Amino acid sequence: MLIFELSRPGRRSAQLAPAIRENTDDIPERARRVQPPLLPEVSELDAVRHYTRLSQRNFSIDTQFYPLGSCTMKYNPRAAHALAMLPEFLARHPLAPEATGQGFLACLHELQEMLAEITGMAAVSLTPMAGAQGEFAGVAMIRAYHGARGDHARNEIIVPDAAHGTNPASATVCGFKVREVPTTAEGNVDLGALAAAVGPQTAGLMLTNPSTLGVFEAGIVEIQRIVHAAGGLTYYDGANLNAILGKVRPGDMGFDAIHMNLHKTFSTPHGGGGPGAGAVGVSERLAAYLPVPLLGREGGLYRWIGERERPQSIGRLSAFMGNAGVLLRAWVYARMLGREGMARVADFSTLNANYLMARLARIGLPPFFPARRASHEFVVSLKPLKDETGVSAMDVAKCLLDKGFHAPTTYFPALVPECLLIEPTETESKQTLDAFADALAEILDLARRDPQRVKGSPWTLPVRRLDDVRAAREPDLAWNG
Amino acid sequence: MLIFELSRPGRRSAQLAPAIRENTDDIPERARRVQPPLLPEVSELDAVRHYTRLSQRNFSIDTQFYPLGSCTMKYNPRAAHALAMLPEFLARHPLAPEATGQGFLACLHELQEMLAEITGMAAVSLTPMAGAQGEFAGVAMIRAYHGARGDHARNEIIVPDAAHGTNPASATVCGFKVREVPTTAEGNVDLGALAAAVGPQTAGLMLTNPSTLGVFEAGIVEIQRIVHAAGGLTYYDGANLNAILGKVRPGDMGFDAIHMNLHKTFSTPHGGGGPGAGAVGVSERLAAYLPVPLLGREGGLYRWIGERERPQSIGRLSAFMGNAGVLLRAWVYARMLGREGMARVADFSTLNANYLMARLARIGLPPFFPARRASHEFVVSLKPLKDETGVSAMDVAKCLLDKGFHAPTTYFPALVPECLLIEPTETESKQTLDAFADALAEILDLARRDPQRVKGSPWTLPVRRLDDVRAAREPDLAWNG
Amino acid sequence: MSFIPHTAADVGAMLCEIGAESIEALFDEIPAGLRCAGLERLPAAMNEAEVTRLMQSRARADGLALNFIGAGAYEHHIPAAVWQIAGRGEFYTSYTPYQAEASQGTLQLLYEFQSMMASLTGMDASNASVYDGASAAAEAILMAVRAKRGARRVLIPAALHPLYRRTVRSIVAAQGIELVELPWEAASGTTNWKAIAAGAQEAAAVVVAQPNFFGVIEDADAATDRAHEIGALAIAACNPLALALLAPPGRWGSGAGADICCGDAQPFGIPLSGGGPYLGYLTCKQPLLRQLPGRIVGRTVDLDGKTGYTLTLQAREQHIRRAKATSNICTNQGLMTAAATIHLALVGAEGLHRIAAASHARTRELCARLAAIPGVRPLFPGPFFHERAIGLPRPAAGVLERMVRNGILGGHDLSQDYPELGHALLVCATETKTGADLDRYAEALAEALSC
Amino acid sequence: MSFIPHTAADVGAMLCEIGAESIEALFDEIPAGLRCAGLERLPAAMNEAEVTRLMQSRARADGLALNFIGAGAYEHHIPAAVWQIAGRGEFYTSYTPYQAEASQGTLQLLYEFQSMMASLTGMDASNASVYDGASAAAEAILMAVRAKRGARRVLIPAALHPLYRRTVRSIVAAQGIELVELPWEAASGTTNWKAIAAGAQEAAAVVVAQPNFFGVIEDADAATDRAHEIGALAIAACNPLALALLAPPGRWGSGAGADICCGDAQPFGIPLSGGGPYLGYLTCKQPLLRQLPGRIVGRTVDLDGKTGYTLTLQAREQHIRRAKATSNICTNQGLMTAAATIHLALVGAEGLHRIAAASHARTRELCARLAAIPGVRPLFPGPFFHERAIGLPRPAAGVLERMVRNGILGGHDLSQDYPELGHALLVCATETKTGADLDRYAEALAEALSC
Ligand SMILES: Cc1ncc(COP(=O)(O)O)c(C=O)c1O
Ligand SMILES: Cc1ncc(COP(=O)(O)O)c(C=O)c1O
Repeated sequence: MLIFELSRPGRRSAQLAPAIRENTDDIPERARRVQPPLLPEVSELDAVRHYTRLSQRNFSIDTQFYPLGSCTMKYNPRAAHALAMLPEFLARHPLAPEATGQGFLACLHELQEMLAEITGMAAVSLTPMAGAQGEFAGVAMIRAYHGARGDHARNEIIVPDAAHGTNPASATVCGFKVREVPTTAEGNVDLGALAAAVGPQTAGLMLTNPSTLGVFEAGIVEIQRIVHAAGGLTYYDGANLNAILGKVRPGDMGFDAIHMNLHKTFSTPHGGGGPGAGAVGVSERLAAYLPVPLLGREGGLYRWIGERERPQSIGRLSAFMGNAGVLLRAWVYARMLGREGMARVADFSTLNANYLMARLARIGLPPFFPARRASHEFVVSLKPLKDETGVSAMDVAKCLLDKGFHAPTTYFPALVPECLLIEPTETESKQTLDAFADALAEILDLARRDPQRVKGSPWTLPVRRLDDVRAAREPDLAWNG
Repeated sequence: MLIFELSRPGRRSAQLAPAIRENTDDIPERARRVQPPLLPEVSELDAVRHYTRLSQRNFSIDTQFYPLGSCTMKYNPRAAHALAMLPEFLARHPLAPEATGQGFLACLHELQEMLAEITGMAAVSLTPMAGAQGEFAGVAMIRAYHGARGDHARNEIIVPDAAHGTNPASATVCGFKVREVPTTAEGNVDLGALAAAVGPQTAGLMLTNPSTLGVFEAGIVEIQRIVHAAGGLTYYDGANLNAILGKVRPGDMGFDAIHMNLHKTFSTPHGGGGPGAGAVGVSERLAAYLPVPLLGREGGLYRWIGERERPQSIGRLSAFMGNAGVLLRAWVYARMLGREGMARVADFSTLNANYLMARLARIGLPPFFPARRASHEFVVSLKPLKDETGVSAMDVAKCLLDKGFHAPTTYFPALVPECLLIEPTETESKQTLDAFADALAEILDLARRDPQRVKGSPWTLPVRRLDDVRAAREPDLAWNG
Repeated sequence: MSFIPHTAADVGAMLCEIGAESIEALFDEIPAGLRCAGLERLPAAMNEAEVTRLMQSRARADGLALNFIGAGAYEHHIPAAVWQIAGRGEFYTSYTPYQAEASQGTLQLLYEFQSMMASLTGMDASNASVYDGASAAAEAILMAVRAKRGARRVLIPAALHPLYRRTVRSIVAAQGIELVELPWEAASGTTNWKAIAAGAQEAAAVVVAQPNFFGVIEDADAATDRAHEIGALAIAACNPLALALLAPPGRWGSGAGADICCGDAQPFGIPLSGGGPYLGYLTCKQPLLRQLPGRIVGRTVDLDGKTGYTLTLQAREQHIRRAKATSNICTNQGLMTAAATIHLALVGAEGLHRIAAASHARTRELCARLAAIPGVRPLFPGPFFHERAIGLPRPAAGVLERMVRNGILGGHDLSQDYPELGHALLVCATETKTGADLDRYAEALAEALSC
Repeated sequence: MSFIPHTAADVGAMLCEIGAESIEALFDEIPAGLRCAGLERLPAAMNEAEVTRLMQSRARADGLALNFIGAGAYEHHIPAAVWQIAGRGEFYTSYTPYQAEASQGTLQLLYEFQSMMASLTGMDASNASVYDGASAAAEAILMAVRAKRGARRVLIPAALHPLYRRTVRSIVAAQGIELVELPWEAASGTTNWKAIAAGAQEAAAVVVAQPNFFGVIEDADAATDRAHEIGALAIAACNPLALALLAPPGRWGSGAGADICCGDAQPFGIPLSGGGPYLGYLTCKQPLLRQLPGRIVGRTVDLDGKTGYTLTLQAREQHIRRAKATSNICTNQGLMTAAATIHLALVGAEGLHRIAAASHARTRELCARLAAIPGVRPLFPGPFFHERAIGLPRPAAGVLERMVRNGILGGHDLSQDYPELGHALLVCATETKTGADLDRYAEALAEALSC
């Protein structure tokens, strides 16, 4: 039932209304609203009960194993939530004088510095509000760099075909043409094709490493050499940073820019679709272009650095300071892990992925790249199963839901047919991975014995499979009474 | 699965352990523990996931209509929780100097005064930790009163047979003999029997009003006259205060003592079985005996008043100050309702009960006392249904669970056969009551069409009906590996 | 302290299953020369108790001042229920609802959010959020430019929030979009829409801020009509709380109303939190639906005909359309959407109206008190909503600094972005302020001016 | 503001269904003469924002001092997860689990709690909580008296918490139980159990506080043996955190161990909160099971043979046995049980050990610092757990008052309850204190003594 269907005209939550006399006679008639908006009229209990019950209709990390590849669904520490919600932090107005928020700013500044150390970059800006905005900032800085050198012909960004959709989309939003390069059978960027693709029109390349195929890019040095030699810059999509924390640093490897998904690697919550935080780091040569505001420290005082002091900046990407509250959570996480804990993340997320990969191989689900190590995630293809039984990757995914596991990412990366991209993360135990592998084994077995049963799943959730075609053909996007 | 079954030797939540070097060599060997306790060894995620999932296996006010008679399951304001959990209040040590906690104490003192006004009693003590402890305090004061007068022969407390079990139990714990008086067919105390029961041995009478049968005690004036005339005192079980807030005051009616269940009437949470708060109020003649500590105010400062200043007190019922955090929540509730809101509680809880009673009568479930108004709750008997179909009150209760409603109180009061005691509370809407009545109508219908279906319920919950006999015969009360 | 559950026995068994010697061996595909030494400059780990104590002491040092700053981020009472529910693990720790059957909670909530925002703004459709109000404005402009193929000029009022203008510029600049600023009139603080020149005929859109940055209520009808007259789309940029009192953009003007509405729904249960996360919203009329960026939830049915909710119209999005998507947005502000939806459900239409009206009343009362202070005067006479530009007899910066010493955040200094205003302050009193607070403000301001 | 959802239309329809004229008419059974005028002396209603602001300002005024008071209520770090989970509506707003099938969450949690407490105390069974530690001690004594039919004398150490002794007295007095106090030895601060006289032969029980109120570790083996020698039951009263380091009561002595264990599990994730709600616990050996008061959860199976949990052995309880019940307790401390269970699961056996050991270490370190202050000395030389009685050269009350001015709660003044100790303070440093905190304490104490 929708909250609107619980509504009754005149129902009120009087305790939530201010006790201040209305006084709007100065607002001219013609500017006023006539018809009140269609908001539900419910009691506080109605609302609490409705949304509490709705929440129970979700899978989440707190309730299920959630091995969604590329998404790093690890435990979100409750302490980070509690501390970011301290009343003084919640009440901080973004335009309040810096002197009144040194505690808040200290956290952000420390985070900025820690991220520089972790990525090996020369400087970091915290403002991008998610990975895609970080990417945008990165390519905008590449654009600014070439522009500042008068190199206006560089209008192409190279993107491997395995890249996440935001990579090409960000390049386009930033006014670039996108050129795709293919992937080899081993899961690496095709170096020959890349060499053929670069030229005076090349502004840069966006590389995800470990790639979305779950493997460490074998040609990572050569790729950069090729792009740099052609006069382009290199961008590192750091969404998969979880796999390399404390092992390799994109800055050390020569990358010019990187974004991080703090809502993945730094365990801030996904919240059903955000908010995220997509801090960007850059090499010296791009530092002048970083988006503002940056955090500076002077004479022991933290302060914002804006457009005035950074005239070459690509500018501002949000009205205030990005998703500051998310950054506080990332700070808590980084401080709790510290130098010792950071490398353990890569160790154990990699261990978990390789272990699960081995377990699945044993039940007849070999990895798509059998010769490769998994990074923190890996791809399997259900093409053989589909050919044999008609049961698709989507069917298996839905059947997993019935078994109490969230499904892995399906059909991404698109170049692997019928694929599942599986990322267990370091916070899950061997016992959970075993249970997941056992469930998959049961499903494979069921697919052979009774494929219709699998194809009909899920059976145990609040709804069965939804009519997506109808949803798109006859869009019903808002309740209107 | 039990949390212990998730445990693996050596699993740790390092972030929760103090980083302080152990230093216990001063504790003699023989006093030390050898075998560590059987506590689960799990990760923070394991624990969060386990208890989050367990929580989902509960019905609660926040998720279901919960018309449990005598329990006043109304909406527990979230604001009360948030405010009682302010860090300064949580950190307050009970033995810290009063000067450092004037804010906390101001709330408690205001609550103490508000409760006196609401009940019409001369003085109030907040210390009892639940209704039963309030009852104990009440009868202990009655004992002290007679004792102080040298009236040692008064060793009997009279309790109507409809009373809640805690009434006779509290009297017994306090060293009294309990004498029961019967209830008339109209649901009132049998005045003749009462008159016959009183005598020089009568210390007092405990009366619940509105009674547990959901009706206002018709002889309330006469009852007191009889008991007082015999030299006894009268105790008012205020668990049902919700029905009379702002309508009548036990103090005005002449009662000598009362306890309130703040976890009912003042909407503090039940928490799956507590904590409660059972403040007691008394008339002038019992004021000297109130349990300590009391809160005093002097020169604008709040301070504790203890045994020293109250030498006749029945003493202390808890180490410190009762369930102080519950009292803060009750204070928030009382302040939000204020004088206007308090009487509305009685109005609407009574309206809801009478409405639901009328609705149920219409579907063939007449009230057990057809000639009476419901107070905030009412009783129906399923005896006719049982005779007709074999379906019992318990069966109907379990079937309600399948329909997404918590069951009313069953088989209490014991003197009504196959009864349900139904208390909707004022925070539920007409729509919810209608849905509940419709569900009951469906169940009655089903009971006639397919009684086995009802008797087998619940069908949709995590477990079906449990083997209580086995639970009691072969008690399995603790996991031990 | 990496929240890792592995026991030594687990690690041994896992390596054995993998057939690897050590965890280190799992990294053998990384070229040795690339390996870094460690993260030596990171601080040492802190346990939860330590980080709690540090964070609490920082919070306490920051303190809580009496806040009269608005300027795009507003302090309102947030009902306790909002975050107690939004913070539940099932909302807090779930991903974007890709698996619809396992995400009906989030999906239905988003559908409810879309419904609420569409109705509030008078539009046909809403997405499930973009980042913040400023990026929402940029997305709105990109929508208009895509819809009006060819036209790459957009008219923006100078009385739109300066930080919004700068953000828009950063985001749309690379696409060769020309942003033309419409001046405001010194006397009224409003934009003269009728004066939009014929040369602007090729504009794809006209942005209308309602209320504008000075809190002043614009003639949104004239703006919308003029936009449509010159063949441009009308984009409304609104504090959605104002729309509890003011005409919804979808009804502006004499025709079909504004075409797109954008802004920040932060006033709906979302804490100030130093600048974010907030809640960019974006709604539009039916013909623009396929230009709308971001997640959109649709109501549909399942195999048994039962109602359910799912992400829809995904063919617009980056994960399907890649370089041709309507936007690069992927992760958005999901949890903030949950908070805003719960907030709107709790307060309802009447509650929202009362919050808006009370905030407005408080700012009026504050202005009345300020009238008594010599040299202090409202800069614009016209109607406003809950925020006002105030002229001072001396530089705002110093005045604000002195007020901070009295524990008061006195407003936002306008002279940086609008030097033409002289010594000026933007001040906002919401329903959170009592009469006594207003008195305190007036006294502190008088004192700051007198010393 | 009574959280009432009724619209005027609802009320009309409902009265019509009832056949009543007005809501007022529903009260027509109340004798008119009894009706009260209203509750005029109550304050007016406040909305949520108002009450929030008032409460926050009171909290802020109370402030947060550096706390070194223990004396039965202990400050420990509470993991953030504890209350974020315990505060979930499904735990927070459910009733006592009468309908087992709809309460498996609470029931299983209680079963886990019972298991943890039984193991920690070395007992066979635990109930699901009583009110607090003091009332738990009273219930334990009543259990023993019921078990030892006829014997109504109970020996209690004077070194048991004075407030526990007073509470016990209030509760058991009416049942004619004689409480005899066992003195402690001035030199050691321990109780001389061997000296328990032959005249005590008729005692139903001997209570053993471990550690005792002075923080001193008693010879619990001797106490238990002596209790059993004189035919009495041995009742342990323990801070359960201490049992992470100290021998569990179930193993005390040379025989079968203590018979009952009681105390307060407040140190397990439960905030100080001005004195409550805390968590009385009560565990016992098998033979006493049917004397155990309160809720008890048992594991059983459902109709399909599936494991489930249910309230059991209810024939002991007031709602079944009424006047003959083992206790009058009904509502207990359910939510605190949830918090403690989650807390124990989070920290585990090793974590609990480390918290206990760290608290002990901190108090040792504090004492080492205090040794340097002239006239300050520990009163008892023997082994202790995380709390110590300290002698001062001048009255504790004044010293504490001066320390408060430095933001430090310096301990509990012992001279009220134990004047024989002279100027004495009970001081406790838990794992929440840093070395710098201990320095601050020592400085503040030295300063308070010097002025
Ligand atoms: C590899 C990769 N790149 C980029 C992104 C985009 O990040 P965001 O969703 O935060 O915009 C994602 C996240 O989905 C990703 O997995
Ligand atoms: C009528 C009545 N009296 C007394 C009590 C006992 O209150 P408590 O459970 O708080 O001890 C109750 C509660 O169950 C009750 O309903």
